[in-house]
Amino acid sequence: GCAAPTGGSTGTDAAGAGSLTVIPKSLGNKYFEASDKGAKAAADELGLDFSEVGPTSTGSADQVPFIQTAIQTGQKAIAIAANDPAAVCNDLKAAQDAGVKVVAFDTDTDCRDIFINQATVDGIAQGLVDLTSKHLGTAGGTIAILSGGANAANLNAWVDAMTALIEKEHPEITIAQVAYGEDVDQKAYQAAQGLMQSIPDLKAIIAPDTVSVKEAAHYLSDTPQFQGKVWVTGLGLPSEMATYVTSGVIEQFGLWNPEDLGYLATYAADALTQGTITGKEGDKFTAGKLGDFTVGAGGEVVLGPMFVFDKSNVGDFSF
Amino acid sequence: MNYTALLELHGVTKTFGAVAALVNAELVLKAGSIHAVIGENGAGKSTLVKIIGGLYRRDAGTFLLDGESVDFHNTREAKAAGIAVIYQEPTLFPDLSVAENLFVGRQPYTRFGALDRAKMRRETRELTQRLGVPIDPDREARGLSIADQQVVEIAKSISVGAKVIVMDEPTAALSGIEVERLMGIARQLRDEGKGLIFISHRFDEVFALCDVITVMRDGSYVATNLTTVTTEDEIIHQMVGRSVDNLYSKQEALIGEPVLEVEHLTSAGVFQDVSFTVRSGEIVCLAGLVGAGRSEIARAVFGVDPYDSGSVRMGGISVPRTSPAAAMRLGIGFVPEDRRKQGLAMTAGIQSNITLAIRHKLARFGFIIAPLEEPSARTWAARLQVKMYALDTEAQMLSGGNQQKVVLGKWLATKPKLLIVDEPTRGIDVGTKAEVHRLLSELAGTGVALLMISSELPEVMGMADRVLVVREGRITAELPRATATPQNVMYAATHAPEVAA
Amino acid sequence: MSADTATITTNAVGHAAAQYRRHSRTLWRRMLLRTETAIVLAIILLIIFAITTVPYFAQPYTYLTMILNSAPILLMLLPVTLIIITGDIDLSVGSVVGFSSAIFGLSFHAGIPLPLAAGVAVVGGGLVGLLNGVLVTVVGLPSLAVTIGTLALFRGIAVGLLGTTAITGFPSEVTQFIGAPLFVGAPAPMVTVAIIVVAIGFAVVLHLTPFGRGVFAIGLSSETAAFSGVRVNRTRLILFVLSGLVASATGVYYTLQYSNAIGTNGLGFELQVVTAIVLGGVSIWGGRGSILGALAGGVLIATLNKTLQLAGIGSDTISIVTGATLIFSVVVAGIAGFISRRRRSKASVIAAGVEKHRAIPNPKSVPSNH
Amino acid sequence: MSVTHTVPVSQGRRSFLGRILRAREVGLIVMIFALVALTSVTQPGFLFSDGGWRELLRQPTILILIALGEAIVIITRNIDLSVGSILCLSAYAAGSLFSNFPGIPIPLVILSGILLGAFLGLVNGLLVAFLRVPSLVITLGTLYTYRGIAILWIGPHFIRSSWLPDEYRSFGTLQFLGIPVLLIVVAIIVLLIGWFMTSRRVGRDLYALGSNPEAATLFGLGERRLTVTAFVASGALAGLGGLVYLAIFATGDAQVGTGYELQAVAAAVVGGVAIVGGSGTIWGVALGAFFLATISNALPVLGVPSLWQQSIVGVLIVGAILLDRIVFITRIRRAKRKGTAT
Ligand SMILES: Nc1ncnc2c1ncn2[C@@H]1O[C@H](COP(=O)(O)OP(=O)(O)OP(=O)(O)O)[C@@H](O)[C@H]1O
Ligand SMILES: Nc1ncnc2c1ncn2[C@@H]1O[C@H](COP(=O)(O)OP(=O)(O)OP(=O)(O)O)[C@@H](O)[C@H]1O
Ligand SMILES: [Mg+2]
Ligand SMILES: [Mg+2]
Repeated sequence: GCAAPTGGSTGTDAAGAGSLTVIPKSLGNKYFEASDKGAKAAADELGLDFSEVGPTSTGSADQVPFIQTAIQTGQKAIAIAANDPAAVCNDLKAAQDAGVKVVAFDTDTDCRDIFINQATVDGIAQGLVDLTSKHLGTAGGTIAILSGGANAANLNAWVDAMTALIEKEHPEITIAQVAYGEDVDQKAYQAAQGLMQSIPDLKAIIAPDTVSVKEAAHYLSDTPQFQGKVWVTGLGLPSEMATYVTSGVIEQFGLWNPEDLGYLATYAADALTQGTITGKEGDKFTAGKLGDFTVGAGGEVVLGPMFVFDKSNVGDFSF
Repeated sequence: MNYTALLELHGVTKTFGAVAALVNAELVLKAGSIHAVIGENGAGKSTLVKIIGGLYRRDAGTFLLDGESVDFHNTREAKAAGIAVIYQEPTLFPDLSVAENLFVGRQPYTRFGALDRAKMRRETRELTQRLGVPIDPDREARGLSIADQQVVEIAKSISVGAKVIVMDEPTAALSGIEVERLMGIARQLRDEGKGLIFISHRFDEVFALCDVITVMRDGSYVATNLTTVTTEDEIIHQMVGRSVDNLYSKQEALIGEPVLEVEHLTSAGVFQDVSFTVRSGEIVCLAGLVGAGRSEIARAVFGVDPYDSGSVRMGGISVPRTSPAAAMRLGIGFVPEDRRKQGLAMTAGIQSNITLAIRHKLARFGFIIAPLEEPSARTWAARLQVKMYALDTEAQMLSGGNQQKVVLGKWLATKPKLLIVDEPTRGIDVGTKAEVHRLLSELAGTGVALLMISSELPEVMGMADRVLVVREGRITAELPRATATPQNVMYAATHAPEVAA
Repeated sequence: MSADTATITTNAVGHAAAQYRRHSRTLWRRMLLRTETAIVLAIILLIIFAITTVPYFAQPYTYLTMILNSAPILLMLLPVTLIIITGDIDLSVGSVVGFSSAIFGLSFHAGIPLPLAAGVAVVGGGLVGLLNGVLVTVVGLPSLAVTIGTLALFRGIAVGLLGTTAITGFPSEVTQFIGAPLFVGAPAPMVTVAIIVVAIGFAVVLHLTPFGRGVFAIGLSSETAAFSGVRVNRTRLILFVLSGLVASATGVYYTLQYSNAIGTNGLGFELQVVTAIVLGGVSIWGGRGSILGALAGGVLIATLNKTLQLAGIGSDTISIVTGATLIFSVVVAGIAGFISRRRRSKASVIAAGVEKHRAIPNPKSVPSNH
Repeated sequence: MSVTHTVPVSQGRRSFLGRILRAREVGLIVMIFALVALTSVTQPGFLFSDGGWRELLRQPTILILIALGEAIVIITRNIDLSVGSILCLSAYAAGSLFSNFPGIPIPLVILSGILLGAFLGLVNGLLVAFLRVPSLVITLGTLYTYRGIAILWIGPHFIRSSWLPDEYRSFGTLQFLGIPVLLIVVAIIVLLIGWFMTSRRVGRDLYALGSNPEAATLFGLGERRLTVTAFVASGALAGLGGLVYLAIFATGDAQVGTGYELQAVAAAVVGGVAIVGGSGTIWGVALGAFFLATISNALPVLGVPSLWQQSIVGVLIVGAILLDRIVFITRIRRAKRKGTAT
């Protein structure tokens, strides 16, 4: 599915309808494969020359060569989900200097024209905390957060926002620990195990990344003793979570449609290259089937509120 | 034919690329006999052995076993045909037990399909006992003395029921008693009707043990002689093409000031209270049995091994402990006993080997460039008449004797004031041996002090100005040249010190 | 003193000396039939191919970014090459980059001036190199095992120290200077100078000094080296410290280049470094290899990456190509050896005597330094 | 890599040597018990709860399997860096068999996974044995190549737990007399391989080859056949590891098993396999792998902050090798002193 060699053609008719390179955090990542699928669909609708390239690992500078390539091959736009926003900044700046429009999606960076945010940081934090507090009720209790990579900027932002929110609005809830599953199934599984076993009276785990929430659910479904005691929610892919939701181990989790995220990023990139928008607050553009969007403060476009999945709808999604 | 030889080789040729290791080799081995193959270093003896053992395949010629033509593709086929080879380097597996080494590849199984360790242990004990050297079957082969390793190899060949047993320089690393023991075993095997091929550079052994002697030169067959009717001179003549008149060309040298002074050197469990002096122009020999600790003393003096107490001085200056570099700066050179592991980098060229010990001296402003090092390498290779093709020939391509010359060259190039030579002629042919002796003697003539370790009594007698006999880590006798007879030396080497004072 | 060995008489010295050739193979064979030449040739051919078939490859920007991207590997492989030549290995270099990045970032964050912070990080790298060295030489543990352990340890310390914080905000004059071309339009960035200087330094040390002779000797046979006055353990210890120093300097460079100190900087670099070195013909068993070869190995991988990236090919294929190149390089050498062994054994006998000592590769050259 | 292992001349008899070897394994067992005890005292649930007990026993199975294969290869004086990539390919292959051929017999899938691993190991083995190139180089190459193939092949897909038949998924949690069936299976494999390596000719030949390759050639042990055997075994065990991974995690993408190669080497070394080949026991390796896996299992339970866990793993790996070495040296010293006294 990845690495369609677009070489020669990309270069030669880059001057045409427009060209877009999408750089996900890494190849082979389910979430980004879904967003790339949406991006590809949008590019087809728009007649853009589309390529999706990226590293196989998530090292901080691993995406840099692909930005350089995009600059050189005269791409009109880059849509990137940065592993390390700071590390790619210099090269993104160089891209902007070379006239390439830069769209950040999933994770923001300082060096971009526009940021396609799946949901606002506060929106996500609010959504996850609301799900949890509703479950815990007024009694509250001890919870833990199981995040992904310790350096993932977007995850850290969400974790911070959730912490702040809980401190401010939910004195009945205490966060015992923030653990990291490092995007690796086995580590996330062990981390979930660690949290459930080491924190007495643990009431809930919020896992704001797809690997962590899946493995937390997985551990829970393997371990009946914690079922009904520890409540797990987070941001997960419905295709991965379906089993646990149907079996009742998990009640609710949130996400947006990653395909829509890619789709929107592509329309935004096109609008930028067409000159329809410049990325300043108040700019408006239409993103195909998703409808109209307005650029918000700080050049941010928000896809929409977090979508909550449960037994009733989890089977309806393919990503 | 009603009488066929056990093994016959005719016109056997083997080339390695452009190297002709064997040109026209002949060998006829009869059952119940011990057949010596001798020749200069590089004459092709080991190559012949490897063909017999199935390690190499001959390029041309006939190879008959029991009158049948054979062509082994690997050592297993040769073994199956009843040929056992004991190579120049013992080839045990250090991590396996002695018993396992004896049975590698043909371990017996119990009814349950597991190794029958009890049987292996039993048979190993029986075999080694029969050879007169009981070895614990369960100990690791690592750390066995060379002699014991040799015994294990022989036990291995007996236990597979080999009818042809080939020994490539089995005695090179053994001392008198061990050689005697080995010869006893060999005779026993011969009397059992086996055919033995025995390779050695030591004439006394060959004449004492063998029935027939085949001589080779430059890869070709020269002659086969019956031991009873030939003489040492005749054999040497056949080997070298001329006669070697003086094997120990001891020159008179002016013995001067003490160069090396060793006092009360002790290393717990290895040697105790060793004191001696070596003067300029003097050749001092450390004699004794293998395992007496002579090499350890030498290594401690040079600084490769640590010692617990005592002192070493060179020309009055104290030599720091465990620093060969410092010892070299003070003028000590050391030709170690194991040239393959300690003397040479086998896969490096001759030039790099010769210049390794003088790399600091070769440097100009701290840098070495090839043109600077070539002359030293060339000069020393030529002085010692190393048989080689080019200066970058890998050391492992040379025959044993030539390797030894390279090691000597490497240390002579450092222009030492004291040269320690540990078994300098081990595995070296007569011609070269005389050459090495002449060289050492000349070196002494120029005022170099020499500390020599040798397990060959004639060499000790022939070369030493003074003999120090070492027994179980102590110097038990100091014999000036005049009184150092083989009897005296052997007595001191085998008896408690109070007798030999 | 009296040991004037020149007075030893030997028959026909001049004659015999003249008989020895300097080299057993002709000049062109020696020059052409070696890994370094093959790799350099491969780089040239690849560049020619890429220039003619891959759009935009000819631009200076290509080379500028190629060097920038591979600079950390090219720097780190220099001391590791020496370590591999002694027969050891250092797998902890990637983690040392992360470690130094953490120290550097935290020092800078604490308000220490940039150069001083860099100094602190480099010294820290030297110390962790020393730790590796001590475990390997003084304690006598196998370097592979030790550095697999410290690979986890140093990375763990880096990640632990920095946690979720990423320290950014390094002065932009510095970060921009590092990525800038040598002069306007130059196909090489500033760091090229550093790479060249450090590489020449290591090449001179390895190939032209007594110390370098010792390094090779240790790899060929550490016992023989010890018996020849090489301070084996001291040399190995020095190399591990050097490796720590260079890796941590690389960590500082890397942090500045990407203006970000995080604990995962340099993750996985160790295998890239080893790959480049081995591709460059340095024997993993020790005793053989050159700085030129190792650098060329690194450059070949960088060029391959650049070509494939510009051709729009993703990392999945690039990783297959990298692996295949590595296997191919040794397989070709293996097959060449096999063929020449076959061919030579069929060739006619030239002559006995001196001629017969022509060197041929030993068919069973099992690593001798175990 | 040369390791100047100056193994002191052992004076002794089997009992002495045996004691050293046993000390290694006893040491590991003690360390494992200490770790488990420490963790259970702080968090009784680590041992005394269904989930804790099960994870304690089943988590290490994957690492044990690949470490066994790695150990066999290291014993022959080689190294296999491609095990992680092989594990990934095998896990995904099995997963996609289940998804593409619903109702396919489970044993057939297991066999296919093992065979795929064995085949990839065979490629390694043939390259190493016939071209006489260092295994580190070849398997470093196949580490990249196999991983690249995995990413190219698997791409956006991942194994969904719904692909797997329930029977297969239940393997992961199934228990027999309170012991995870996975562990029982792996223990049987450990016993079989251990028995094979100590009590069958080929096993001993593998040790012999690593102990002295030159002698093995002279001896006609068939080094090529043995080398290939070792790599095939390693590949097959990595393949099996992939299947166990699938049973435990019921998921898998192109990044599964990344970095396992170094863990496997570490486990083998901690378990007492000399990196220069020729020595080490299968029991030791199994314990070494169990120890390492238990560390990463126990640290989160102990409540060690995620971010500091890796450095503790590093300290423990280095510490285990160091401790082992110190024990070895002091024992040799003591024995030597005894030897000189008499
Ligand atoms: N594998 C090889 N490759 C190239 N040359 C070889 C090889 N084996 C032997 N030779 C050469 O063949 C010749 C014969 O060597 P061989 O080892 O048979 O001599 P030798 O009679 O056993 O000598 P020594 O008494 O020193 O052991 C030597 O010149 C040697 O360099
Ligand atoms: N390579 C070796 N492997 C195992 N044991 C050895 C080895 N070399 C020597 N030994 C043993 O070490 C002890 C001391 O040997 P050392 O070499 O000091 O004796 P030596 O008197 O110098 O004899 P040599 O005549 O061999 O030089 C002996 O028991 C000997 O068998
Ligand atoms: Mg020979
Ligand atoms: Mg000795």
